[in-house]
Amino acid sequence: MKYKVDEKGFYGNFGGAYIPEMLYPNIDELKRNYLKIINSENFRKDFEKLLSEYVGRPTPLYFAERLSKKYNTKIYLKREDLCHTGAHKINNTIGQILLAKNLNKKRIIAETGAGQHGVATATVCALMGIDCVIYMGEVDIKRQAPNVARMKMLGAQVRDAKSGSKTLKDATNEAMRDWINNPVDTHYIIGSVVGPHPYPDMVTRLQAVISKEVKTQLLEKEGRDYPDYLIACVGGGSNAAGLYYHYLNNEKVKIIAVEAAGKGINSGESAATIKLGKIGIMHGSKTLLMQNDDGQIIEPYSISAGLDYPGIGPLHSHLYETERAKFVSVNDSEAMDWGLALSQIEGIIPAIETAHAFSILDTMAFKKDDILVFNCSGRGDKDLETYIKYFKL
Amino acid sequence: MKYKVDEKGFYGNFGGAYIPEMLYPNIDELKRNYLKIINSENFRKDFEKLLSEYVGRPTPLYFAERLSKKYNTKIYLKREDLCHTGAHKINNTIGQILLAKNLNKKRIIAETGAGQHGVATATVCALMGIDCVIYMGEVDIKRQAPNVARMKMLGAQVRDAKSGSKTLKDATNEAMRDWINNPVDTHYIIGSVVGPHPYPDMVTRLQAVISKEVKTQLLEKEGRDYPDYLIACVGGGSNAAGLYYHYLNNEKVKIIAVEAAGKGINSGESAATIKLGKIGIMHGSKTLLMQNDDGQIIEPYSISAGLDYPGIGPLHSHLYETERAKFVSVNDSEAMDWGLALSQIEGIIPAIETAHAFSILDTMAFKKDDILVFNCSGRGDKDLETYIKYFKL
Amino acid sequence: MNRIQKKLKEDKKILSVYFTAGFPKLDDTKKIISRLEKHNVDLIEVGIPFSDPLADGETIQKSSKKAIENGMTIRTLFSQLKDLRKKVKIPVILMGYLNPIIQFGIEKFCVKSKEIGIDGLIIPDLPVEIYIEEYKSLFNKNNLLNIFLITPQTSEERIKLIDKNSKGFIYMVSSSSITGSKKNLEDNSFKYFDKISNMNLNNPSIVGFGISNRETYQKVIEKSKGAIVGSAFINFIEQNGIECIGKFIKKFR
Amino acid sequence: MNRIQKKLKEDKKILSVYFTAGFPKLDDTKKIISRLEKHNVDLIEVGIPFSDPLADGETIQKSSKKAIENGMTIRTLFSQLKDLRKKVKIPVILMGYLNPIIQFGIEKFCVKSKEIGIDGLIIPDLPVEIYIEEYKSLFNKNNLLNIFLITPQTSEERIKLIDKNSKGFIYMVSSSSITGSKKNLEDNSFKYFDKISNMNLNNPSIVGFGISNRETYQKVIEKSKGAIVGSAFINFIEQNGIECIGKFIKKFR
Ligand SMILES: Cc1ncc(COP(=O)(O)O)c(C=O)c1O
Ligand SMILES: Cc1ncc(COP(=O)(O)O)c(C=O)c1O
Repeated sequence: MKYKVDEKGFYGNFGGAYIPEMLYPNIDELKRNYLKIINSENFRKDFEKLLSEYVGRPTPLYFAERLSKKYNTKIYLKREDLCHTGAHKINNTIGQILLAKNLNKKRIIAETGAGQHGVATATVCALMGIDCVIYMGEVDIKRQAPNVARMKMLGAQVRDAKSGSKTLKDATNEAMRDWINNPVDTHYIIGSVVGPHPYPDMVTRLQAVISKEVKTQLLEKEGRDYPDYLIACVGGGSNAAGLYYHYLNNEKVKIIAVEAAGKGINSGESAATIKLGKIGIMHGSKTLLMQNDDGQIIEPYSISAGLDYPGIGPLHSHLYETERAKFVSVNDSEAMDWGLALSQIEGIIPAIETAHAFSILDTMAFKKDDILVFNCSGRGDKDLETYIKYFKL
Repeated sequence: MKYKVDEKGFYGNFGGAYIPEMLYPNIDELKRNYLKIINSENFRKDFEKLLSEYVGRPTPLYFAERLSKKYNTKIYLKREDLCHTGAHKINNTIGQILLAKNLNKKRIIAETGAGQHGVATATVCALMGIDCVIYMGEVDIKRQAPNVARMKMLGAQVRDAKSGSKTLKDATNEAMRDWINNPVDTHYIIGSVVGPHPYPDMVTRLQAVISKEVKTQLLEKEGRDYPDYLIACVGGGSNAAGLYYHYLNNEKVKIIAVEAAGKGINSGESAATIKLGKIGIMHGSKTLLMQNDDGQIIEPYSISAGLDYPGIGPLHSHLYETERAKFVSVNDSEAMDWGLALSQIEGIIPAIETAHAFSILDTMAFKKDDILVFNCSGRGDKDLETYIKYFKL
Repeated sequence: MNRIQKKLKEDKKILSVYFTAGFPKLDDTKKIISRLEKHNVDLIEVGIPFSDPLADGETIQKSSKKAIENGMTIRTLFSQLKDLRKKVKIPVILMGYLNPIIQFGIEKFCVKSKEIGIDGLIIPDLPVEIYIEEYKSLFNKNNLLNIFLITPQTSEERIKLIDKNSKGFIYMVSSSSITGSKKNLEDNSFKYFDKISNMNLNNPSIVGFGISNRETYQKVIEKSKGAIVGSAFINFIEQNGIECIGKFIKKFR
Repeated sequence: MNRIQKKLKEDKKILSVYFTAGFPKLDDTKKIISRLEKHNVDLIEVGIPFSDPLADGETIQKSSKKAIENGMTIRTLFSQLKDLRKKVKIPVILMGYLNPIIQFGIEKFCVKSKEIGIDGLIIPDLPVEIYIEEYKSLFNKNNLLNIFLITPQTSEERIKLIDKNSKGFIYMVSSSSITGSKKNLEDNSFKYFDKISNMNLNNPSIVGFGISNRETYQKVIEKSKGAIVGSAFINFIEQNGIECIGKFIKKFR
């Protein structure tokens, strides 16, 4: 199991828990309990029940007929966009809210970029009747207004992160500061496979339901339980981790991760962590980071708020270093064009994050009977304004 | 089967096909073919496949624990809000697009109020690569902007209906005029159980998948396949018809339909067709209508664009006349409060249409072990601006 | 014999004019009728305005809206036309959607129409089957001819059914379209006119929809008993008022 | 013996001051150090600015941002402090997050620090376990004391582990909070100070976070070896400049 986290929280050279002492009790409590809890029968029962009755799982594995025809290969979409609240993010928040209840926490905090994780967190807090505070960068609050509205409808308090680039990274800092200030009764629901151990592993396990379902569904549709390619966009990397998880040790499956190149790798406005990053430590984790020579984190840029993050989960750094996954970076304009294309070819308006993944169809060649599974990580409702402005629709 | 449509297209005193001769060939073609097609094995196979792989059916029947506790009864939500595109409307459009293909139609038109049906239609047209024109009242275009954006993303042409009250009724007139002008290659996908026969029956049958699933799901959860109460909001009545369908002849099941009273039944600004309507003929159907003494249709009003219709499907007029269903009308303010309440109690932001249904919890008494099934007909993403403004969030 | 039937017996082509009652002004109805007769129009169709005229184009929609705002109702129309037959000799047809008529009361509507001297009815959303079953005998009793529409899409079988149930003329819709929506007649409209004329129906046909000038009128009457002008007339009186109706009619013959 | 250890041996309470290198102006670093020493501060913590200082409150965040904009880097800092020990006698500690240090090169960082005469390091995001495994021997080799933080939530067991691995003092965070976030110390902070003092640790404790005036300083040093002032000092020099640092120090003792 060379892609599993080790005892100390590392994936190869990446991971760990580089946290200030103030966070130690919280992280330690989690570390000591998370596996016990999420492997317990009670948790599994509650988790699966909520996933099925509340979230709407299993999400379909949809054979995209017109797209397949156009690219002369077999394309499946894993429809995480159909999850309650509109993205894969809720798989994780359902799991963590159950865990938080188990740990007797009375208050939830979270960071959010695109707002999907914020909405997913606010949703499970409403469901459980627990107080909820969401940190969101000022810039993201503006560009993802519908999700801000949703969080408020759900009764969450949305606090604007005014530091740094005022996007996801800064919202994460703010959330961690809140946690430092409220170490006893608060649980911090991180929204991706980032942050200190055990978060990357915990979130990966909760998102792993995606690949678990893909296995069953592919077997049913194709008579074999694995595809030739798995493709997902990577912000922090949670939807990707969830899609890859059960296939990591199956070397027959080629793994492709797509990150956001913003205005272009060399434009100075990008979020292509793998292409531009060096190993470093941020948000409690050792991983690849966009940073300058002095070790200051570079403010990332992507048209999609959910990929606008200068780091990447340590699992993904490891998949890159070991060459288990191929990393590709995609410009804003290619992603936007794919947002429109998927809408008009398949009637599915994807989140701009999600749209990035499809660009590989233009740059890689696939065989006629290759089976590709794309993670359709979220729907584009939150991005309508960006789409409309961009395409002048 | 006293709630089934008869040979001539009537439910008791209501229904029929009061259409101008220009529409006769279209309607006749449909009438002669719809049952044959939708009962054919090929259709069922394609329909069920798309519903399952594309739409995400079966939608969950979710036991709302906190809501049940609060009202001391057993409340289930049928989660049509989890359907692809966010409402039950797509059940119908998937069916009709397959039918249109079967009839060799090359172009689709539709009317829309809330935009949900427009989006659902634009979606299936994109999926099938068929041209699509959507008529929408000017007023609705403004208040349901996100859905207009979605239709455009999906490649549909949105035409504003400028006549009359510039809402759903007028969009329907415009669509019918388009159909008159394009009688050969165009199929008109009506979005509710309204219009001339065979639309009410056809749309009901396509939406009936809702109650079909409820039966199976209730049996699994409660050991019996029927509830004590079925509750749905009624605009034209399609989500309600779909929820009621398989229970119409089971007198143990009490049926409640909730319509929009706008600013109040007697305010002059309302869409409470049953309360205020008299029998009449509009959009090709004999049914209850809001009209003045001269037979002019009254411009309805509701804060929810999807209920803002002065008529009601003929099935529902019949259910009312025969007292099979109890009709309740609910003001804007009660509906809005329920939109917020459901968001904060269950983490589900409902469409304002949907929110109307829940108001009966405040006015009717239920027993502790009564089983209530609410149709959660759609999600509230399209209504965020209205909610935010209303509650000054 | 009904005035329509008599008129159709005459050896001449029919020019029929449609207008919406109560438009441009509420009490223009009678004045318009008088002037149309004075200028030798053969037949008049008086439209009863409806809020949701789904078979009508923009021009008639707008005139209907205005007429309703002006206060036009069936009651008002009947009282305006009380003394119609003191002066007017040509056939007059009422055209309107079913709903206002039903609300007024179908029986009362027929009786009143007969009293006043109305000769026929055009009810676009009353299909022939429902007519036969529910309305025919009542209309007959009141000597009201029901006029049915046919279109290029209407099947031969159905045309025969309509012909069988008609006693005046058949309203031959020029093309598949709502009123006023096409600027010119299409070539295949004429093929369709020929087809109908070759069917040797019992009732003559009069062409409606899209007749807007002398050219279309002349072409159409070669193939039929006459033509109906609607939207073009309404546009004219909206722009020029009702005084110079004669000028409009002269544009046709 | 390290300067910190010597200082701690003195029979007096410690006043330690934190400031961010390169703030308010890039070359203020040395001037501030000199003035602090002149005004009898016992110990100085020089903050290396980082873009994402997650344990710091608004004041220090802002000063770090400004310092980075001013051009402060580890390289620059080391060159500014090149001749530190020509004048400055009191212990100087560098405080900074791990990432900039790693990018500079951890070994080079330690060697440079020793060369200059740095006495200790505070690296908030370096937990004791990783310290022991990867950093301890390197720090020891360069005579750099690593200072660990503890909080009211730190378990006794862990405090003992930290104590065992400390050779200077323990940085006792006054309450569970980020720097500068609380106006006053809470009552149970004092219970916690008592608890620590009753544990009879090998290393003395110095209290940080929330020390902003004479009152808090005096209360705190009753229970500990001393106190660290950070945000309050940064606020002061931001508002008053660095000339009148003496006035600020006199507010404490
Ligand atoms: C739809 C969608 N996809 C992908 C992402 C990126 O996150 P991750 O890489 O953790 O899946 C986001 C983040 O908000 C998202 O909303
Ligand atoms: C979510 C939702 N519910 C209900 C309705 C009302 O339509 P119907 O009564 O046909 O279900 C609409 C119409 O747009 C809708 O969007």
